[in-house]
Amino acid sequence: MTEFWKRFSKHRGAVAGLVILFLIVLLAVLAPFLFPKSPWAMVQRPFLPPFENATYFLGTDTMGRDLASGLAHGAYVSLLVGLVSTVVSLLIGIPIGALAGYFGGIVDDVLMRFTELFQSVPSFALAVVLVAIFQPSITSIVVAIAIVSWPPVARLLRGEVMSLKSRDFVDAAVLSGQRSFTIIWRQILPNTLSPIIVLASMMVAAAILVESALSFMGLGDANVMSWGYIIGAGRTVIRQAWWVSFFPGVAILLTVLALNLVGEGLNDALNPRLSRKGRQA
Amino acid sequence: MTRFLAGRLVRAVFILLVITVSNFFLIHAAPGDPAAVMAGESGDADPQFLEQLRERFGLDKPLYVQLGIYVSHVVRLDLGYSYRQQLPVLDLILERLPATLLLSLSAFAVSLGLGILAGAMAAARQGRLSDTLISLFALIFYATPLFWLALMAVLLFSIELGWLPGFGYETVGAGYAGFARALDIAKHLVLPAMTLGLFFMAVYVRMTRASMLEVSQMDFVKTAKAKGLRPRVIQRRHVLRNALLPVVTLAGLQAGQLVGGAVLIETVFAWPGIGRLMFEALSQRDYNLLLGVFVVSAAMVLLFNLITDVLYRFVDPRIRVAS
Amino acid sequence: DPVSGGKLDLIVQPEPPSVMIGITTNGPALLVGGNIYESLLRYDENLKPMPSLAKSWETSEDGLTYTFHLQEGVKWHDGKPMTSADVMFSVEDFLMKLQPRHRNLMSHVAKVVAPDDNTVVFTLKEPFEAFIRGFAFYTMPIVPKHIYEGTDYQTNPANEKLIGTGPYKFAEWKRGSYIKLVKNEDYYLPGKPYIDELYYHVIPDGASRAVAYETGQVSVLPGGSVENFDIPRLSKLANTCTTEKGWEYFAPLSWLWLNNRKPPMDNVKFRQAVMFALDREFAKDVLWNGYGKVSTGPISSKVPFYANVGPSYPHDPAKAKALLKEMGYDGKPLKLLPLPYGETWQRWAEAVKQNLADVGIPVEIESTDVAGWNQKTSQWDYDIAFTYLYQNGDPAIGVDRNYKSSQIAKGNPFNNVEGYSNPEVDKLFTEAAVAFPAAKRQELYDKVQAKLREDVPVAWLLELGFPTIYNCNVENPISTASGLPNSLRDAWIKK
Amino acid sequence: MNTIGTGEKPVIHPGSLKRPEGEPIVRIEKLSIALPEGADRVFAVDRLSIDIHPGEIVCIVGESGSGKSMSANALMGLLPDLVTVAQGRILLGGENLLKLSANALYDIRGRRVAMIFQEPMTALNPLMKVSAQIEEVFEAHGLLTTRERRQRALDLLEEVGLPDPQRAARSYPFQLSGGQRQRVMIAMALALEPEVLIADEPTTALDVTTQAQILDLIRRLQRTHNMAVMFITHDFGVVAEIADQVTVMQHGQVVEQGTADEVLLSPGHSYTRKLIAAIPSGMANERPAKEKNATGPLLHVEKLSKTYFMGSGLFGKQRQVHAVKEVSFSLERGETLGIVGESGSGKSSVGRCLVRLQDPSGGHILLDGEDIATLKGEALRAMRRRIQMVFQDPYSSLNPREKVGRIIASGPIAFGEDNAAAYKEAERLLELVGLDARAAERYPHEFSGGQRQRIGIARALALKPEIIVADEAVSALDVSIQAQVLDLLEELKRTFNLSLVFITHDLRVAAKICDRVLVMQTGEAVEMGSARTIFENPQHTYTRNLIEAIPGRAKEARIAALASA
Ligand SMILES: Nc1ncnc2c1ncn2[C@@H]1O[C@H](COP(=O)(O)OP(=O)(O)OP(=O)(O)O)[C@@H](O)[C@H]1O
Ligand SMILES: Nc1ncnc2c1ncn2[C@@H]1O[C@H](COP(=O)(O)OP(=O)(O)OP(=O)(O)O)[C@@H](O)[C@H]1O
Ligand SMILES: [Mg+2]
Ligand SMILES: [Mg+2]
Ligand code: NI
Repeated sequence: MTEFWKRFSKHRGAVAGLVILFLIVLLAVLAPFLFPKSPWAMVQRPFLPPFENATYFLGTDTMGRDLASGLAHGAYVSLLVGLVSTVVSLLIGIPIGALAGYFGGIVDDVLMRFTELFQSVPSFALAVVLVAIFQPSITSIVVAIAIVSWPPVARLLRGEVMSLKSRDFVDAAVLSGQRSFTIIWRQILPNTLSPIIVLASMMVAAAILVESALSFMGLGDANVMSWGYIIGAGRTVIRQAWWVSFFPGVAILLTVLALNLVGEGLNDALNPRLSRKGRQA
Repeated sequence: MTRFLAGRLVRAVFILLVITVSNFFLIHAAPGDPAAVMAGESGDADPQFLEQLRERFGLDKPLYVQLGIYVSHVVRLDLGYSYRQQLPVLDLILERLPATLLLSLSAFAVSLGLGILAGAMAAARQGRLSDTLISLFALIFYATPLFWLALMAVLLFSIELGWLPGFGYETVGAGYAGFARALDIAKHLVLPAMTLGLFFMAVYVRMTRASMLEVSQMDFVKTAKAKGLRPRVIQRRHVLRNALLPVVTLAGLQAGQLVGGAVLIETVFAWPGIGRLMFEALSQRDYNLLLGVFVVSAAMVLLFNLITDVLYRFVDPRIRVAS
Repeated sequence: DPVSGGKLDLIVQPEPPSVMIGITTNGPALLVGGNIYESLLRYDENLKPMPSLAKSWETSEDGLTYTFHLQEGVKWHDGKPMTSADVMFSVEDFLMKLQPRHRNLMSHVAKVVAPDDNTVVFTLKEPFEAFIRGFAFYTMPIVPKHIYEGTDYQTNPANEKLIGTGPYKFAEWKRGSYIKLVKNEDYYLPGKPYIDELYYHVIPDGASRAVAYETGQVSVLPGGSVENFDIPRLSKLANTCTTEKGWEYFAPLSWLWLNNRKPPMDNVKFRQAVMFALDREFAKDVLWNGYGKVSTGPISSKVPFYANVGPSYPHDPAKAKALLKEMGYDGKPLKLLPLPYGETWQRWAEAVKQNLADVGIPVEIESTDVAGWNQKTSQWDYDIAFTYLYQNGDPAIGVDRNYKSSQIAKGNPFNNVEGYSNPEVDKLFTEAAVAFPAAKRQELYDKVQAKLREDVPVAWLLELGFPTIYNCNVENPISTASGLPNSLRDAWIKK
Repeated sequence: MNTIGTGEKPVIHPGSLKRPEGEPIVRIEKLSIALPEGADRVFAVDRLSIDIHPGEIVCIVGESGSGKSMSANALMGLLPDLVTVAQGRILLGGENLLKLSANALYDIRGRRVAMIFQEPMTALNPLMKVSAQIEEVFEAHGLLTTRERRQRALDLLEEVGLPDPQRAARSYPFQLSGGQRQRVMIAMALALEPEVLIADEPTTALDVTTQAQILDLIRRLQRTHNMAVMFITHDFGVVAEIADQVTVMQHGQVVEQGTADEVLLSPGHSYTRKLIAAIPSGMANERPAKEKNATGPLLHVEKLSKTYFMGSGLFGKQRQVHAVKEVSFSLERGETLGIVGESGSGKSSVGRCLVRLQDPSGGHILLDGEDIATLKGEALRAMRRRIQMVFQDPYSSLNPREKVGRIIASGPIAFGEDNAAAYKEAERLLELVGLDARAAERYPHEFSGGQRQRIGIARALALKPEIIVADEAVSALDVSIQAQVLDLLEELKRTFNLSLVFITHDLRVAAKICDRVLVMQTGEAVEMGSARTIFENPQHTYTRNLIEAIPGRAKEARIAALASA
């Protein structure tokens, strides 16, 4: 673990990413204390430019709502959407990929055809349809994002499991009488952790973007303040009030950037190129 | 090869069929129907009017009968009639498909071309400033919401600078023909294709870079060095070619996705493609049209996957000879 | 002086499914189709009838007989002459089959006859003063008998190759891009129309539509085609004219349906509290950029028989709270269904939510798309829902349908969706519709307006204003109470 | 791995100083190569000095990680990133390579100094045809026309003895066998007739017969082209076979230097002596024949067959590989049966069928009379505790994410033992195989290869099996460690009265520990008998070839004789 941190901290970008991410999480957590008023409250004149009023230093939007408050509360929702949808798609993708990769044969065939089914429909289009059909709400958005983003997880995991399956320690586990599910759970899955973590960090980023895109298509949840919502709403007034969509844009950019940097750092730390590779068949 | 193609074809047909059926139920699960939408838009309706519409659209029949009718049409390559537009679905889609293909393929070319180029450059300069800058720029394009980027591009290039048209497929009513028309379309294409392309570029940059770095650790690269080859040749001939294999796989997956996935860009740039057609069909509950778009874009995905596989066989002799 | 020539680029948003306005009557279809098809009359901004296909008309003293004399030398776009037979076919057959609004109007008619090729006579069952305002281009478009008779109207190929009598002919429709109309050289008014070609561009994104205007690719932005927030900026651009005219016939009025069937909306005090809670001035000033007018009651001030009578509801949260307390409102959260027509409506829902929250009514916004909205409202599956409706020139045509208990019917969102039922109001509306002459109607409508304002069956919001923004080189784009849709025959472009 | 030297002085034999003719072509002087921070030691190579004369083969030997490859890479100017030369000189014909510009180095590589690598499987570009890869060498140095290059490539392929040069030239690497690929590598290295050839364990990955051919080839070519060769290996057999001069390295330092005879016959340094002592003698000891069990053999294998089907799928063509063809043998209680044969002869397939990691395609495997060849489900699982396996690769056979204790205990736990007892037992087993009980709390990567192999053995013992199948259990280990593990196995076998099936391609190892030996060729059992008869009186020509191919046999006999004296 310490070795891991050592390698991770060598990656300067990754550390910066982690710091940014930490700050954003902090902002999300502290939002209710920093900005106790509802972010929807119309508190000042509309289109108040940033840095003019000390209380509302980021200015206000089309309806005089405090942008800073929106950003802080939005951080929570955006991160939540990113995390939950990623977790859900991992929960779908990992079992499917693991079973397909481990058992092979018919199981693999069936599960992979099933996966292909989902990959054959353009994913954003499918997300749009799903949200429209189940009516926009934070739940349906999360579910839709999860549904369109699990296939790559399944594919990745299947590949990993297939290569791990041929490793001797899996054979050894078979010989020691462990049952298939124990083997998948104890021997194989822990070894797929690093590619999964790396992929997951990218998926969180992608989910935040998809949520904002859905908001833009008018498929956001109007009850929760998310970055996607602010940017989508601010986009129509971009000519009058650049700041409304600029700040959430920067927030998304930073978060996605941070997540990607962290992902890259994880990648480096988990797959050390420096250390000598053991002989592998 | 023929066996391989035949196998893939059978599989594709099967998948398309399953997609048709499952999407059929999915779409019908949405609240409201096309009759209600049309009634809503007309600003006036009575029960008789709705009855008429539903009967005309065949919505009065039980769902399984509707499904049966639809599937029996689809297997005969007939995607049915658009309730709303009163035109065959296939005609509507074919009218839009060229624009979509043009946009997505050029975006694809932009993203793949630039992505590989920049990725290779970054890998060759690993750890140096230019590497960091390339990766950072790629990431910024990736991390900026697409619609925001699109609008910025329009503001800059079409309003401020006036270099390029900000939306649309061609200059309406200009009466261009032949080369002039092609040029006109090309001008309109620049902004949407670039915006979409730059977004996807990031993925290729990263992938090419990572893959090149990985390949450059491989033994045969050392062999190449031992031969006395110059680094440039090694990078191009040995590293890049091998590094491109995973990129090709991903590209294949993505090329197909682009066809129906450019809804956002098509909306912002008023590009008359099928992504938008899908979205409109969706909000109008134009079931047949929506299903048709799905079937066609799924077919595109499958087609592109097939092309990738064939291409992959071409690039990687191991697979080519093995079959 | 008007000059001929030139081409005009407009926006049509969203892309209509068809522009055959005898069949499809949504806004965008009318915007285009209104130049192709005509009715017997047009209306000026005070809703006074003007000649269109009818050159002149008379009404009998008893208000029962309407005689129309048709223009001479009117030809269909395929060259065939237009006669009273076409009018008869449209009124008695085509529109009866396809248009609910027309069926409604015709319920007052005993018979229609055409004594000669140029005359049509309507005889009513009882006096119906509103009748004269039922001849708008979209309530009674005249369609060609020789094309449609004996065919399936819905699937007739002519729905794609439109044949009308209007000043412009259908030329081309590139779906997803534009619809093109060209000048009708054989138009019965010599010299008209002036403009050679009309292009209606389809641009799905509001911001892009604004850009289209700025870059000069489009020179007319019909009302509602750009987001309201953009209007002040666009109207300040060089050589740009703005007008609110051209919506008098439609007179769009927005309100919140309060589902009268469910508590607490079944309580009049609650409904009044909602009215007091709403900051409608804010909505007008901020969301609608000052366009439009705060509504006082069920009838728009642009429509005949409007009267400012009965209680009024300024923004007064304290009063709202007091009323809620008085009725013993339990703070049960309610669902709010916004109108899925773009950013402004979305913002408005958010503002209303905030207004209601301020007086202690917790509200959750239920997002949905157009189809979902239609489904939910027409099935009465909502607590509070946004809507706006056209009043179509007369309370008897466009207003009473929203309040009469006979109009309570599941399945469509253009009747008494709120489920308000008051025999007194029913009676007043029914009498007012057929009262004769106008003064008598006014009296009855005054009463009903006062009663409704007291009862607040729905929470009226704004008389919407949809300014048209256009390049000042375009002269006379709006010449009737229906604005751009009816039609561009008098418009011309300054050289 | 082991503790660093005892402070013992390096032994420099006179033969390394008095060389016959003139100037050396390569002179490495006090070369130190620094490893990046955080590596296992500061210098990969520490003050190394070697001379190589034209026409001379200098062998560098030493255990894994001793710095052999680093020295070679330094000479090529191909040190990995972050690894730098700290001091010293590398002179090629009097010119210091470390001072040369990058461009000058490109000119030298491949032309004056060429290199062959250990892994023939990965050292060729998988996407380029063989011919093109050879032609590239000429291209890199701007020599010849395209046509001539093609011709030369063909000639070279012929020279290195590829059976069908025309076909080989048109092939992709994956279409060639390991030995063939190594020949391609050699052809490539020889293309420009370099003055110096560096061979970094060029035969380690090959089976004995192929190894013998390749060694032969290198020596022949070296003579005809009068090249100086730097040959890296950890196998003293190979050293005995080809070396003129020998340098022994340990932990980056030279511990002994001299002519082949000096080092092999009178090793001066204790480390060298240890390495030499560890070489299995190649002489089979006479062992008392196991008394036959009254109830019949413990394991009886009858007409065992295994066929692999490949390239299937709905429409693909199917290909069959008959890996094992009707092999029969039996195993007594307490007996060690060796299975030998060249690579691909089906040894592992037999082993995997025995433990039922694979389903046999035909035949019977009778364990105490019960046929276990077709067991399924729970019955199969119950059988598993009776036959266990020790794997070849100590790196991939331990789950890197499980602690050693858990690795060993998981078998008993799977069979229902309670956790505490299983962990207790695991600790006992660790001590039994010569590790500390506290090792249970550590992860596999914290152990050396030999230690890991001990863990693997402990795991196999945990279920108290009657039979252990060891598939190349020591092949991946350095000779010195190999000996320790073999001893351990021998001892455990005796303690538990285990039966052992020992699969190996190393005949010397087989000779050392087996009672009886089964020789396999292309899936068939060609010969079977007591270890002694097989080695001293092989009947089958294939067996004879195998034994003949053991490198350095002649010299080895002498070494062995001296060692035992
Ligand atoms: N790329 C590298 N980066 C850092 N350290 C390395 C690298 N490669 C090898 N080392 C270290 O350098 C030392 C010498 O390694 P080298 O490869 O020369 O050993 P070797 O004698 O060739 O061993 P083997 O017989 O296993 O090939 C070892 O301690 C090893 O851990
Ligand atoms: N899983 C498999 N699928 C297909 N063919 C296989 C498989 N495993 C082994 N083979 C083939 O079966 C033959 C025998 O292989 P096996 O591994 O038993 O040989 P071996 O004697 O153990 O060789 P080595 O000494 O290289 O380990 C070879 O030709 C090999 O390519
Ligand atoms: Mg080495
Ligand atoms: Mg083997
Ligand atoms: Ni050591």
